[in-house]
Amino acid sequence: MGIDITITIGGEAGQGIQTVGQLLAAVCREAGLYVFGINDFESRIRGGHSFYQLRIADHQVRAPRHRVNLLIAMDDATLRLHREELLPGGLCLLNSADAEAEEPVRPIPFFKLARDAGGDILANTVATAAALALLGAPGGMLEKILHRQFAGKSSKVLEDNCTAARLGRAAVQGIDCSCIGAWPESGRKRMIMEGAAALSLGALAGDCRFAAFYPMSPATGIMMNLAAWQDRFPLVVEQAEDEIAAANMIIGASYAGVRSLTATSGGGFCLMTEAVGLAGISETPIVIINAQRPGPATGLATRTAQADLRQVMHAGQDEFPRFVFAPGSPEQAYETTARAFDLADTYQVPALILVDQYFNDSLFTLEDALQAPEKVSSRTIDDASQKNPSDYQRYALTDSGISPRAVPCAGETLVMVCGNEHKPDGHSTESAELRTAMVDKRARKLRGMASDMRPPTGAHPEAAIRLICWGSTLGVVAEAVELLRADGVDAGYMHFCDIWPFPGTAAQAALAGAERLICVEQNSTAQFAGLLRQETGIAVAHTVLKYDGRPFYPLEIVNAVMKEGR
Amino acid sequence: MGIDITITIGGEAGQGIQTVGQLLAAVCREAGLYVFGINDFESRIRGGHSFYQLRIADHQVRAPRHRVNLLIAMDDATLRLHREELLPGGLCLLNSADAEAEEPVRPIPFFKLARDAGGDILANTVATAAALALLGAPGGMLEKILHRQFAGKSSKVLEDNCTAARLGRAAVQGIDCSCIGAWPESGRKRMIMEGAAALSLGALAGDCRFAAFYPMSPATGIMMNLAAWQDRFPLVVEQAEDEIAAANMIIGASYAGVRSLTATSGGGFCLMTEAVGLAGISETPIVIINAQRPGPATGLATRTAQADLRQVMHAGQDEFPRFVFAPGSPEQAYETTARAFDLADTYQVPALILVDQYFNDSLFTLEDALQAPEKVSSRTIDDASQKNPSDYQRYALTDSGISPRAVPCAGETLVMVCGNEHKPDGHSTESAELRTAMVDKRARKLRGMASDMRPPTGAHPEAAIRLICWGSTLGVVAEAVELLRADGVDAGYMHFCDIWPFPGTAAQAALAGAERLICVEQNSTAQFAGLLRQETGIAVAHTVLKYDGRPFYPLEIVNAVMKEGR
Amino acid sequence: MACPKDFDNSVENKWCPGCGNHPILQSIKEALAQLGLAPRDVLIVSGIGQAAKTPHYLNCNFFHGLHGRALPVATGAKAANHSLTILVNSGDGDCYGEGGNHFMNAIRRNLDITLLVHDNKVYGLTKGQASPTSDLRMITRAQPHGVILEPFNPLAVALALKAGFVARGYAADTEHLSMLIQEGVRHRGFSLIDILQPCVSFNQVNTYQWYAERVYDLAKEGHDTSDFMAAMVKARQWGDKIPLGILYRQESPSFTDRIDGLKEGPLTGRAYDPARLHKLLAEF
Amino acid sequence: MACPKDFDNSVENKWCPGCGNHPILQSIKEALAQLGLAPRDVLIVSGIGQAAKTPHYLNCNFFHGLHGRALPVATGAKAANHSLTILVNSGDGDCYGEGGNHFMNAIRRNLDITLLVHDNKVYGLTKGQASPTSDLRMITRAQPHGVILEPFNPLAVALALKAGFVARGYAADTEHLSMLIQEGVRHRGFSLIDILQPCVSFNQVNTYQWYAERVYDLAKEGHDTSDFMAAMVKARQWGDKIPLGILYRQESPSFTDRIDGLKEGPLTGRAYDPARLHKLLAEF
Ligand SMILES: Cc1ncc(C[n+]2csc(CCOP(=O)(O)OP(=O)(O)O)c2C)c(N)n1
Ligand SMILES: Cc1ncc(C[n+]2csc(CCOP(=O)(O)OP(=O)(O)O)c2C)c(N)n1
Ligand code: SF4
Ligand code: SF4
Ligand SMILES: [Mg+2]
Ligand SMILES: [Mg+2]
Repeated sequence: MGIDITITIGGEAGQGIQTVGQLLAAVCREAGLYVFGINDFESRIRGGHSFYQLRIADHQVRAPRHRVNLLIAMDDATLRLHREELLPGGLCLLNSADAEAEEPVRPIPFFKLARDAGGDILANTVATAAALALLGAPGGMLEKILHRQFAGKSSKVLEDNCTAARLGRAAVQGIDCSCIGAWPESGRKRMIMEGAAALSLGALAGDCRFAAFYPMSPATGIMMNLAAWQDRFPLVVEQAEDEIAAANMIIGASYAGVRSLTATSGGGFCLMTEAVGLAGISETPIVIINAQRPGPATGLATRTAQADLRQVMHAGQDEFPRFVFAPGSPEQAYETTARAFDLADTYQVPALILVDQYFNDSLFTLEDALQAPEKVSSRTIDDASQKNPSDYQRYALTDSGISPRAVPCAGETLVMVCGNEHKPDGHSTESAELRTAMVDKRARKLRGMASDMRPPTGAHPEAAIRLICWGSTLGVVAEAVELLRADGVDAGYMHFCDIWPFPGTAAQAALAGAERLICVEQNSTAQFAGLLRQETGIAVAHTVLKYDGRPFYPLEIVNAVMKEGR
Repeated sequence: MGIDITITIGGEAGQGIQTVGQLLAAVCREAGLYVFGINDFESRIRGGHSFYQLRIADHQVRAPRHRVNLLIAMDDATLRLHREELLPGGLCLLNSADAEAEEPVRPIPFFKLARDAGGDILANTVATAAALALLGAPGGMLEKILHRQFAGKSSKVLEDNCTAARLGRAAVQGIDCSCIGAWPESGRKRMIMEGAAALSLGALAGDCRFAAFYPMSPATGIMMNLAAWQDRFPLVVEQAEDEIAAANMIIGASYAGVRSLTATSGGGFCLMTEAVGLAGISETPIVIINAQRPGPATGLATRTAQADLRQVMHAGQDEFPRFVFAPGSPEQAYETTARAFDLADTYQVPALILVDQYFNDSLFTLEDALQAPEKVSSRTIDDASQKNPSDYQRYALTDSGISPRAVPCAGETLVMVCGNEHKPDGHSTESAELRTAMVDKRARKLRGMASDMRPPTGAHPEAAIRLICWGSTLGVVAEAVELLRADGVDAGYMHFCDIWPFPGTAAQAALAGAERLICVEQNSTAQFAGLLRQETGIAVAHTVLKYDGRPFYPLEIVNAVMKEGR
Repeated sequence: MACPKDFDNSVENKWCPGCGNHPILQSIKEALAQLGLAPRDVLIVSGIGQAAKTPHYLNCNFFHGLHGRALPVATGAKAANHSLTILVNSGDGDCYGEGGNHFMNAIRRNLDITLLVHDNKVYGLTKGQASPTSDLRMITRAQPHGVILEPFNPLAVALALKAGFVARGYAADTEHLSMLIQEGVRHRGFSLIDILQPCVSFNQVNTYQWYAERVYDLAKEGHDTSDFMAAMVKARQWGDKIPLGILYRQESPSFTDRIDGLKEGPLTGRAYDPARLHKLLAEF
Repeated sequence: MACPKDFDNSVENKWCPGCGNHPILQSIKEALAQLGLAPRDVLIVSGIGQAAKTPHYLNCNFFHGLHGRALPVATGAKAANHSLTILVNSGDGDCYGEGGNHFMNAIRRNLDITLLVHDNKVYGLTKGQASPTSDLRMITRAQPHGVILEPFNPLAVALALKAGFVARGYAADTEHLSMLIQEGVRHRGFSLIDILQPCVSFNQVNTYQWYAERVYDLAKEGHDTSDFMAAMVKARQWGDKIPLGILYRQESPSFTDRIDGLKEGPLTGRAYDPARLHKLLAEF
């Protein structure tokens, strides 16, 4: 299999654990290697325990590993908590001033060396350099990255970092660790990004111009990206007073004519649900990303879950068409987010995207570079596209259920929009007939929407055992399937990104003929399995569920499947 | 069938249409007759069109009728809008100064007579007296009611009303309308009440002591009742600044030791969903009534719907046990509300009750008087019930999933409650093991909860065609079934009041052996049918759906069943 | 020349006869005409309540949203297209109750809109519960023992939040109210006009008669609209004497003025440019 | 005699070293002990944020609820049992941002609790976005061009809402802060103590140093705490000089004092009586 090694860096919050992971990843990228990183941290700013796991390979990898080759322990707790994970032959570099330690622990005084180089803050660079040296990375690569990174800063900062790198490298000289045999000679440099970045970029690819948000982990990253890019795009990012405001702001912006986004987590989404209904009845396109975390209420604020599926499907009183997507890879997230803007605009409905902490905070290598769409066209009309703008009816009853949408104050067309049940002209009504007509008109959109839904995708579609998954577990399930097959199990999987309108016929086709269906979900009640049964009558035989706030490891799924699910 | 006649009184908002209905009902009650009244009004205070339909019978009636015997039109619009409903031989009293009108319209100058008696406001009394005279009601009954009603007011008010009654009666003298043959000689006086009152009384029967609310139709009535009764019970009713506050206030009150309630409609419920999750994870018992109306967003503010079932089932991020009830009669509402408080307290979970505008604003006669429970016992513990109060653990892991609940500041027991995932002692945790343990502990309650769920109830359980319904449609479906059977159709029905935890086994048993299952719902997507399929695999053959904001009439259901549903 | 009638439409008015909303509606039409605005130039955003029905009775663009949430909708619309002239019609419950948080934050943003609060000191549409501005001890069906919460003072709170245009109008004085609305729309930044509005159906305390005996025009008293403390004193005056007019006025850059990215013009007028995204993608 | 140590527990403290929350915690313990309260006597309600973690580090009853919603929980608890001594620990985001509407209404209710706002002028737990009280132009990752919203002035708004106890403390002055907390708890009615709290991780503007150069004690200046306008002037003072202490103080009946039904005692102590319900049912 060539190169496939895993490093875990652990320590306290505030020690820059993440930075080590990112620096290592940047070097690997430079060398043409693939990486996959996960980010585990507590709901605090300093202290406690956090870790970053980076998997490095010469082929695409999209799942964390439960065993590691190299453990970099910035504190004793890390060694204690992760020692078990070390593979035979694995090594642990432990921050320690002691000269000796028991195999496989090698004491390295990271912080002392950092201070020698200029300060505690350089411990990250020391550790990164030490790790790279152990991995046999060609010299100078880290320096190249550091040069790039500190381009804007004072030369002292760069110099200190280079010193730190040198000290780190020196500290591990003589330690043997040949987990990566030969580094590729500068391979193709592929994009690396976190899930959150893929979503933010996807929003721009969907021509998002206004984003409002209220900070909430794990959604905040998406918005911080967009905030940073405001200078470079026609884009305004506004921090709202609360989630209710955020959701209503994007409705206002969309009504006025620009594509708009908000992102939050389940608790914030609760506060947005009334506005989702407003978007539904007023037929205002909006996109909302719900980055899931364990609940209920505050739950585990910095951890992962897939337990808001039914919440987003049924958020808001009464019924109206909406889209629900759950991408499973950065490529899918980028494309799906852009598509969500487009589909929301086409059908004038809310589009809801489900991701989670695991996805948002994980680092991926992309095989192919993401492409900016050549053109993004809005679907609004103006005076010129109408015979008589003064006859404009915002909610004209049409066969498709879609009424041409104009923007206010752009001409003679008066755009009258209403969250009460309304007549075609936008004025409220008490009429039973019009009410039924408007519900039916809105519901008619579902036909078109359903035709735009993509079927589930997967591997080994004819396999006897078929794993079903949705959202962020794609990579883990795919790897689990390969492991199962390597063990001689005839397994395959189907992953659902497009969830609502439910691609029922496609699901039935994809799942037909299986001997055993197993639903893999990060929740405790198998929500997707319930939806599948509700929509198709298909009852899955087993479920593999995890709801402790940590991501799945492929082997957990393998083991559960071997035990016939639970 | 004896007596079974229907009167509709129509006019503008502000003309006291409802008062006529209520006065008529009070007289009928006095005479030992049964009534059923529905209340149709627009979202405005004056003008427009509203009507009250009162059905009067010598047997229990629980459904509106699509045809009426007597129409009292306080304005021309009423005649125009309701003329079609008149049964052959039916009569319309129209407010008019003209002497003549075409059959079956009889002009009566209601407002002129009212002014003769003392003022426009007396038109209600004039109309009531006229109607009663036409119905052949024994003289003096209205006066008796008026005496009771104006007991506290000045004698002038009573006198004027009596004059108005006299003038009303005189105005219809000679008009023949023999719809009620002989009035019973003072039969048993049965309770009459609106659905909202049954819920409010049920809350008191559940020992509710604190209620917080933000006004929202059609839930406001429940709270207005409780507000009025504050003097008579240990009860505080507080109007909150918004629904978020209302929901969190009742959580605070419940934590501090009293049973608490809020009531709202779907839009307000949206704003409460985060708090529902807080109740879930903090294991604080609360009761929330969602009185449904058509949405999404503001929808039709004063009309009826059953479209929030999935919303309340999935409100709040992540998963936690909750109860969902949907009573179908005032008896059931009274008992279920009291039970909801008790079950919420027992299992320390939120209990959600679904009613709707149709139910809340309709007037029912009760066969048997509601009884106050002799005793209501709280399930909290105190210092005395513990060996060592200082070892108290709010979230002790137990087999039943229920941890003994103490109240704060009542002794040495410190009660530490947390909306983050927590340890048994109530302090927050990041532990994967504890997280799983707590999710499982909460989920274990579902076993007990499920055992407390009551099976669906119905009539003709062996029938070939079985109608399925839930919530407020009980009476209408029951009558539709009788009409079908009278037509020789072998129909029966099953009504679900206890909806979650879903009584799956009971449902399967109740629906087994039917040739055709038909789900009757006031929404556009057959939400209950979806839930049924999800939970049992049972797919209904047909659905009868209505979502124009108006209640079902039995004949609509009969016709739809005859056409094999839709 | 624009004329108030341009804003008429044929929608049936659902307010009670005698309601203070009728003259407010008239004042709005007059102010818009006086400002030379045509229906196509005007966007009205409203929440839910009797007050919030206003845009239905005006021929113009409108967004009639959720109870309490008009201001965030207006914020989003303004951010998308800051060339819009936006008025918000809200009620005392809508704006100071359910929407209280947005009220504070629209002021903090100095959002360039004109907020008209039809302040009838009661929840009209839901049939007469106390509102945040109800006088102490007012009896309603929801407050049978009388209101026990201290009334919300919108003018004092707006001042405390540094609002730049704080005014009070009276429904029955349409000429004065029309003047206030014009000044509010002209003011660059957030303008609050709290409008005393008799509700003939549910408020038997603050009636036309009650107001007639109490209101007076600040302008006629030589009130200095640039003096914060004087404004605060007037904002706190209630009871025997109730001041009308502009309490405080002070311009400063508005929300959209302060957003660097909007200097190039409204977002609605900009174009998607693949080159920009291409460049950003290349950095990953 | 009660002692601050009674409130210690063994829970690991998750705040950053050097955080202003540590001395605030100490001040609370000291104040509670000085007031003669034991752990069993105290209920702390909190929302979500760094500040809201406070009750976990105190040995007492607590309810740690939702972001922004501590005050409604406290309102319900107080209504249920008005004999409770309730403190609320909240952050500037929790209380003035997400919870803005409840802040205003707890004041309007004159709810008899003591509200401690750990005002670090930043969203700490979510890693450093601007909060409602962030100074203008402060740069954060969410506000890369600097804050453009006018800072929320909690003291001025509380005064405008007629709060009866309005004070400002400073985390680093524990003795003074403990005194304020004691006075706040003793005050019958709503007490606001906004506490200037350095956040060493995310707020590089309002540091210990920055405050040390600016804060001064109002009491030493002979400030008259019964003079509303003087209080308003002090509430608006910010920048070179920042006043600490009690700005305004004026007792009036609290929320639960004003509810007639509570005169007989707390709801928690009352009993269900079938006779009452029986009588009511008989009226139908
Ligand atoms: C979320 C939500 N809660 C409650 C309501 C019910 N509601 C409609 S209007 C209104 C109050 C209106 O009062 P106000 O804003 O003062 O307007 P007015 O009718 O007095 O003009 C309420 C509570 C609603 N529509 N939505
Ligand atoms: C409904 C909801 N929205 C957002 C969050 C995320 N969140 C947690 S703490 C916090 C802000 C904390 O700021 P502040 O109240 O100032 O407290 P600090 O951490 O600064 O003490 C936010 C936005 C949440 N938990 N719930
Ligand atoms: S209820 Fe009051 S506010 Fe509403 S329309 Fe009637 S008078 Fe006006
Ligand atoms: S982030 Fe700031 S407020 Fe939070 S604990 Fe650290 S220093 Fe304190
Ligand atoms: Mg009002
Ligand atoms: Mg803060």
